[in-house]
Amino acid sequence: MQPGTLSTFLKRGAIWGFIVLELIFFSIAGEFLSVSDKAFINVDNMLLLFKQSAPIGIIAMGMTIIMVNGNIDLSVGATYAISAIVMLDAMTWSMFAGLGDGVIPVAWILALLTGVALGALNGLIVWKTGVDAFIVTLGSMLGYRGLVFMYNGEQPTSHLNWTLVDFAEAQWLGLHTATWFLLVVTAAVWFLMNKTVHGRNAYAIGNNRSAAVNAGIRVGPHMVINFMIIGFLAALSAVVFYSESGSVNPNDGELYELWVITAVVLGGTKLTGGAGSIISTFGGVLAIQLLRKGLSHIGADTETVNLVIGLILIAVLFLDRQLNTKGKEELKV
Amino acid sequence: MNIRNTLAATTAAAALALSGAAWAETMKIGITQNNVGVDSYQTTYEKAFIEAAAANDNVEVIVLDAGGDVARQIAQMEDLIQQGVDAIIIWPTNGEAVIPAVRKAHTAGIPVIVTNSNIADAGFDFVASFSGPDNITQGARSAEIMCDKFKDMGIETEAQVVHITGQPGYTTAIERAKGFEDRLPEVCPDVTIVDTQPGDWNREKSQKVMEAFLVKYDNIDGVYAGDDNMGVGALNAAKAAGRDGIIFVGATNFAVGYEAMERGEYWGSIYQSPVDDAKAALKTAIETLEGKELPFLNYFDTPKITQDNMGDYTKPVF
Amino acid sequence: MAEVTKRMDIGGFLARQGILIAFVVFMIGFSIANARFIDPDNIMGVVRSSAIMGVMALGVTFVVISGNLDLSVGSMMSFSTIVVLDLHDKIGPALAIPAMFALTLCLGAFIGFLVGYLKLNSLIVTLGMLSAIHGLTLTWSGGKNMDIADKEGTWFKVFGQGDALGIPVPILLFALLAAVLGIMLAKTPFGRKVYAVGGNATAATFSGIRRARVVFTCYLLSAFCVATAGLIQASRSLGSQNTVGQGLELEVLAAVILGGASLMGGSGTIFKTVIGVLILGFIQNGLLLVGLQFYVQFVVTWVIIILAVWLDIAAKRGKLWSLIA
Amino acid sequence: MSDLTPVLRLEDIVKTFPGVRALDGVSLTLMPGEVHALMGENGAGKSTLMKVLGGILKPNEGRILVAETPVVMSSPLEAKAKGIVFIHQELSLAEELSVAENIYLGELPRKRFGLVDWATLETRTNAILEKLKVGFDARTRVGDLSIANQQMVEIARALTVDAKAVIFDEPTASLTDAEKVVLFDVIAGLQEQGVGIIYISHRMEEIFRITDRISVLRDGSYRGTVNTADTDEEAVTQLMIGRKLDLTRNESHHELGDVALEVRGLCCGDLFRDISFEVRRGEVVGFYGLVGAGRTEIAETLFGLRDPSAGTILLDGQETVIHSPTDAISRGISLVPEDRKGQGLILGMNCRDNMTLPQVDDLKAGPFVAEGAEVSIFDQYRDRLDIRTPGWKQLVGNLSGGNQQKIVIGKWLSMRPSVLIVDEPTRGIDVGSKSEIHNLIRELAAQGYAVIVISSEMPEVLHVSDRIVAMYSGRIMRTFTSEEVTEDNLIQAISGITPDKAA
Repeated sequence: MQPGTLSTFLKRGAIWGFIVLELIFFSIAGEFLSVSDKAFINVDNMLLLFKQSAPIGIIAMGMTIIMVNGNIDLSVGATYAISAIVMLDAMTWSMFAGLGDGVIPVAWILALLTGVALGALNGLIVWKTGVDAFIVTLGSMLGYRGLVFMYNGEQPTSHLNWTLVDFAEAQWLGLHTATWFLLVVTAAVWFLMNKTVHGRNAYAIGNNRSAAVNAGIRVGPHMVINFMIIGFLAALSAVVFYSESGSVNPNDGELYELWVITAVVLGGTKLTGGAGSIISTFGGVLAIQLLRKGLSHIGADTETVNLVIGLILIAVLFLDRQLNTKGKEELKV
Repeated sequence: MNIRNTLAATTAAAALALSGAAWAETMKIGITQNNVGVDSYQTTYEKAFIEAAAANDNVEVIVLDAGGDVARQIAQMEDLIQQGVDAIIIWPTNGEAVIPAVRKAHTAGIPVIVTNSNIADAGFDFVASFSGPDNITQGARSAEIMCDKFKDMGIETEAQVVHITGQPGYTTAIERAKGFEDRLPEVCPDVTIVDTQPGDWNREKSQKVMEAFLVKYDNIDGVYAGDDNMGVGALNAAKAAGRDGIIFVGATNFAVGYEAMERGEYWGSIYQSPVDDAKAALKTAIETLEGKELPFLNYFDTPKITQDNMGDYTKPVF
Repeated sequence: MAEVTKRMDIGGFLARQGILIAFVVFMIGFSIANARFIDPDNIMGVVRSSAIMGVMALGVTFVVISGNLDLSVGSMMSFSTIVVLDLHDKIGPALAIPAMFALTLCLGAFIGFLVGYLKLNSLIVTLGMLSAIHGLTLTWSGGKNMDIADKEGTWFKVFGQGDALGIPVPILLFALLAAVLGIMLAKTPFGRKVYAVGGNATAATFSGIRRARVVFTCYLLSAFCVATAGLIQASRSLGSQNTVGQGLELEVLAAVILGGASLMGGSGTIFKTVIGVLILGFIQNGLLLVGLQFYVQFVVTWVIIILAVWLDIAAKRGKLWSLIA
Repeated sequence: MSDLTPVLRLEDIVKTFPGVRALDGVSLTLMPGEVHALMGENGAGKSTLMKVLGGILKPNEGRILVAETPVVMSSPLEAKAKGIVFIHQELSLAEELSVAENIYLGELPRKRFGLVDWATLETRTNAILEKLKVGFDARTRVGDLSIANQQMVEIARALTVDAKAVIFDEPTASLTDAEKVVLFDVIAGLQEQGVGIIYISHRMEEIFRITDRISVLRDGSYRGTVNTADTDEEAVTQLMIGRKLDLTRNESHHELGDVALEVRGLCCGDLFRDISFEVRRGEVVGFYGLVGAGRTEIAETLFGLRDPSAGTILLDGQETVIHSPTDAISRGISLVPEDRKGQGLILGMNCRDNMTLPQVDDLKAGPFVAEGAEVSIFDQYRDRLDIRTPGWKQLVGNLSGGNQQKIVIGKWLSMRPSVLIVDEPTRGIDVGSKSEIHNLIRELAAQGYAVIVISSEMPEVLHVSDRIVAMYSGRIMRTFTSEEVTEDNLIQAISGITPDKAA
């Protein structure tokens, strides 16, 4: 074992420790405060936890890639809403009328393509203009939301297809459809980031962009691909979620970017890029959903939820920094 | 995986058995609200609901807030089902998106009561009953209030109206706008709606929108706002611009609107009490659990309130 | 060669002043589309209603130049508005105003402490505070609207509705604060240090500048501006919802970015931020007057932000397209 | 060397930027098995030439021939594919990635579907690492390595392909002497395989030790190529800057004043232990040692950037505690830091503002900054240090390295410190500016400043110091006066060999 392994373990494991703390706290607090007779750590409840983590979790996997790559994407919430609209609306288009339930995969593909296209647009702007991704996606967060409203005014877009709902609500081997999607996406993104040349190059670019350029890595295309991936995942998240719910409000997905970034940062991904782990992001997503679930389990009211979530975010950031300091002799800059 | 499956099955069975047995003791009722904290109507509703439940020894409530997020609301429905409550009250964030979640509760044998704004027809099969105001009627009534006033003033043939709607995408906003825009041409066919913009349930936003309207249109005779907060915002803009004689009609009579009516600056609104709304929802839930026969739609009355009849109503508490 | 240089310079000038030019083009465009747009009353009205967002943008400019972000301003503005309105009826406006400023400055100091002294990432800290302060506001108000009982009699309304020398007080406050903060940033040692800390925090520390103190002060200034905005807001409508400032943080950030401040820190000016604020205000107003739907405004803002920033950095690197391989 | 075909030939390369002719007809021929030094002052066009060669810039005129075939290169990757490898001066490593991934950055071995072939990657990497005799393996995270080891990773990149030509850009800047020996072995190995090597360095002793020929650039134009064996330092210097340089050891002495700074038993965690020394007014004390020996950390502690875990610091005989740079500055200590761009300057700020930054609080007219006073300070030090800039409004990011360094020195001189610490004052600076800065340091001491010079270059330390403190692994091994020091005993001291053992 090399020196520093323990502290590395602590750093990497911090999020799981936090999850365990949450479980213990809410189990005990639930005994006193909860109306329900059910224990907090109940198999069904934990299965639900995974399922409910899916909408944010699937996008968070994409955000991890983007942030490891040294960028950020604030437009995911809007992309999510547009893809949902495309999926639900496409099922009613007359040109697909003859397909019956065969329209479902067509609608899915259209939605996913929409997400990929919007992501590609962001990526191309970042690449070609050289404007910081934060600004580009802050802009498209507004712009894409504008497109959402253009599509159907202020009306929700709805199409309830019970075949689809049954599929989305199904449980295979005990896990919900959404959970399967989340797990498969997590595994796929983990594989992408750790096993493929593209993934390793994404780390290299986020770590030291000029080094990557000097080594002949084409930074631009990698960034565009990553934006396309997050666009795809935002759309996939919409596909999974709206297959079950069947109706999208034009303001759906608002603030998702913030929750997603929070989950990713809780998982230890650096905002400066270059470092981050998919598995820890998964932990970050679970931690947030657990916090929400736990607070509602013990019956916290709206103001407390807001206050607690905000302060915990800061506290975790603080703890993470404490774990990473080198002690007293550290350079004070 | 198999073990987990069996486990899940047994707990589910236990949950069902339990919910049946828990009857005699207390009723556990869960509620998931739309977005508490976004306006004082919902906050007052939440507080009134908790108070009403506390007053009844046989009832325990779990109060949840979806924060305007459909995904979170569906998650809360699932949590409530999982926790084995006896009945669920839902204030939908989206009248269609929650239908599958409502069906889930229905399948689990938990009656669902929809409150405040109804879900779409497709979900009626899975709902025990609805309790709340009729937002389309409210919009229609606002149109009538405005039209009557125009007739009094004798300008029903030429009046121009601007319309400030609630937050885009909210069912309540959509229904009220629909009610108003469908009804107005029926009662006052010659009145024109010259412009419509959203005010996001926000007084400040509405004030900005109204400022632009005032610049753009020399003749504005009436303003319909999706609630009184926005109505008062528009009123503030008109006052600042020194434009008198505009008829302001809103909905959901907030204290601030009531006061403006007292001052004679604001013509009328729809009297809708969040306290009544909350009590009605709880009552409907309890009666459903007690097995009483209820009509499917339990609208509580939301009467017109204008400067003429405001003495009949107490000042809203929110 | 000389000719080439000259042409380059004109191009460079155009690009550097891109935001001003865009401003002028917009004003002309909207004026043609609707003559009422350049009506003095309308212009005054737009500036007045932009003043609240503008005042907040002044403070955020300091924070951004020092190399940080502040996403909590909207939520904090709701807090100050609710607090001052609540206290107005309880302890009177003369005490309510300083009390509100003190409380808001405490929030600013807390953020400044976390970002400055504890060196936590400002994006996450202010994101957390956005949520936490909203919780505080709801706790304070019990979630209810806050309204002043006597709306006619109070002198408190002067900040939002009054006029002085024929100019609305919000505009005067905005102008005054912009002038003071503009000079502070451009001409005082503190301003110089803000640029230094944002330009290269390590080098600033090696030059004996106390980074933590500078960052802390920037957040205090930001909170002061937020409190002023809250005061104008409260006085303008004499009543408020808990969510009055919701979403303003992004609008403010957009204005500051439009003004050309780099999110990396170290560049930007108060004057440019004011231009950014006015552009956003006039776009909103102009699109309303032209009769376009509100969502068109979203799309237009998107395009403008990206074009403005793009031109700005293109001028700096001397090439339109980025150098990224 | 033989009369084989050249591996690489540049023919009349011209590169212009708006208003500047950066390269003006440069030609260079690299033979197989040759170590070819490329020298020139900062701004002479070396890096532009290398960028042209690497495909980062396109030349306006001229040709590049690899093995006598004209080529057009559009990216570093393409250059590498043609057998031309760059070893960059500034570390360009991704710290979070493994050694193997860094060495094969940009060309990880692939399997199907874009997967990384980890097995091949590790085998190949370990083979290279074995040649370099380093103490880490392919899986080590680069961020966990010392700076010197990171430099070795950088160098390992040259060995990944069948290189025809390898270009080393200041490879020894942060290497220890032991590692330099390994590097020179590697170069010799490449040489034997017939690889041509372009070696860029400002360090004359290295140039004369390992190169065969020297080509010199000045102001973007080619000044000629000489056989190393047929020339000497003076001639090369003259070729580079057009005048002679004083490269003697420091023998001038002036009156020493009182003790300005005394340090007793200073410790800081694992960084350094039990450090005691004193510096008098008028004296230059050189700190010599390997990178990582703790010299910079001592300076940072004196400047209040680190908290010592034990020991005392006395200024003018008074015991002081220094908590922050602000404290240090108010007590008359100035530090010219090691990393000019990272720690010394705010590149986006103009020259004047950078120079007056530490005293901006004192230059006030009412509440405002007294800009007139600032300009006069700038003018004074521009003249005194001969800083070449179009005016104070120039952004320091646009100045050459030497002028940037002078701005940093000017910044601290204008504070009139009693103790001036300069850390690596001439790193990456050309010969001409180097000697100017050395003379300046001597002059400052003569004026009564107490000066500490930290340097990794032996000629520099020998040239400027009155006394030399030799450090090894966080400890002071020995202190030499300029009379008793020799290159041999100095090297022994910094390698951890005590006089007893050596004897």
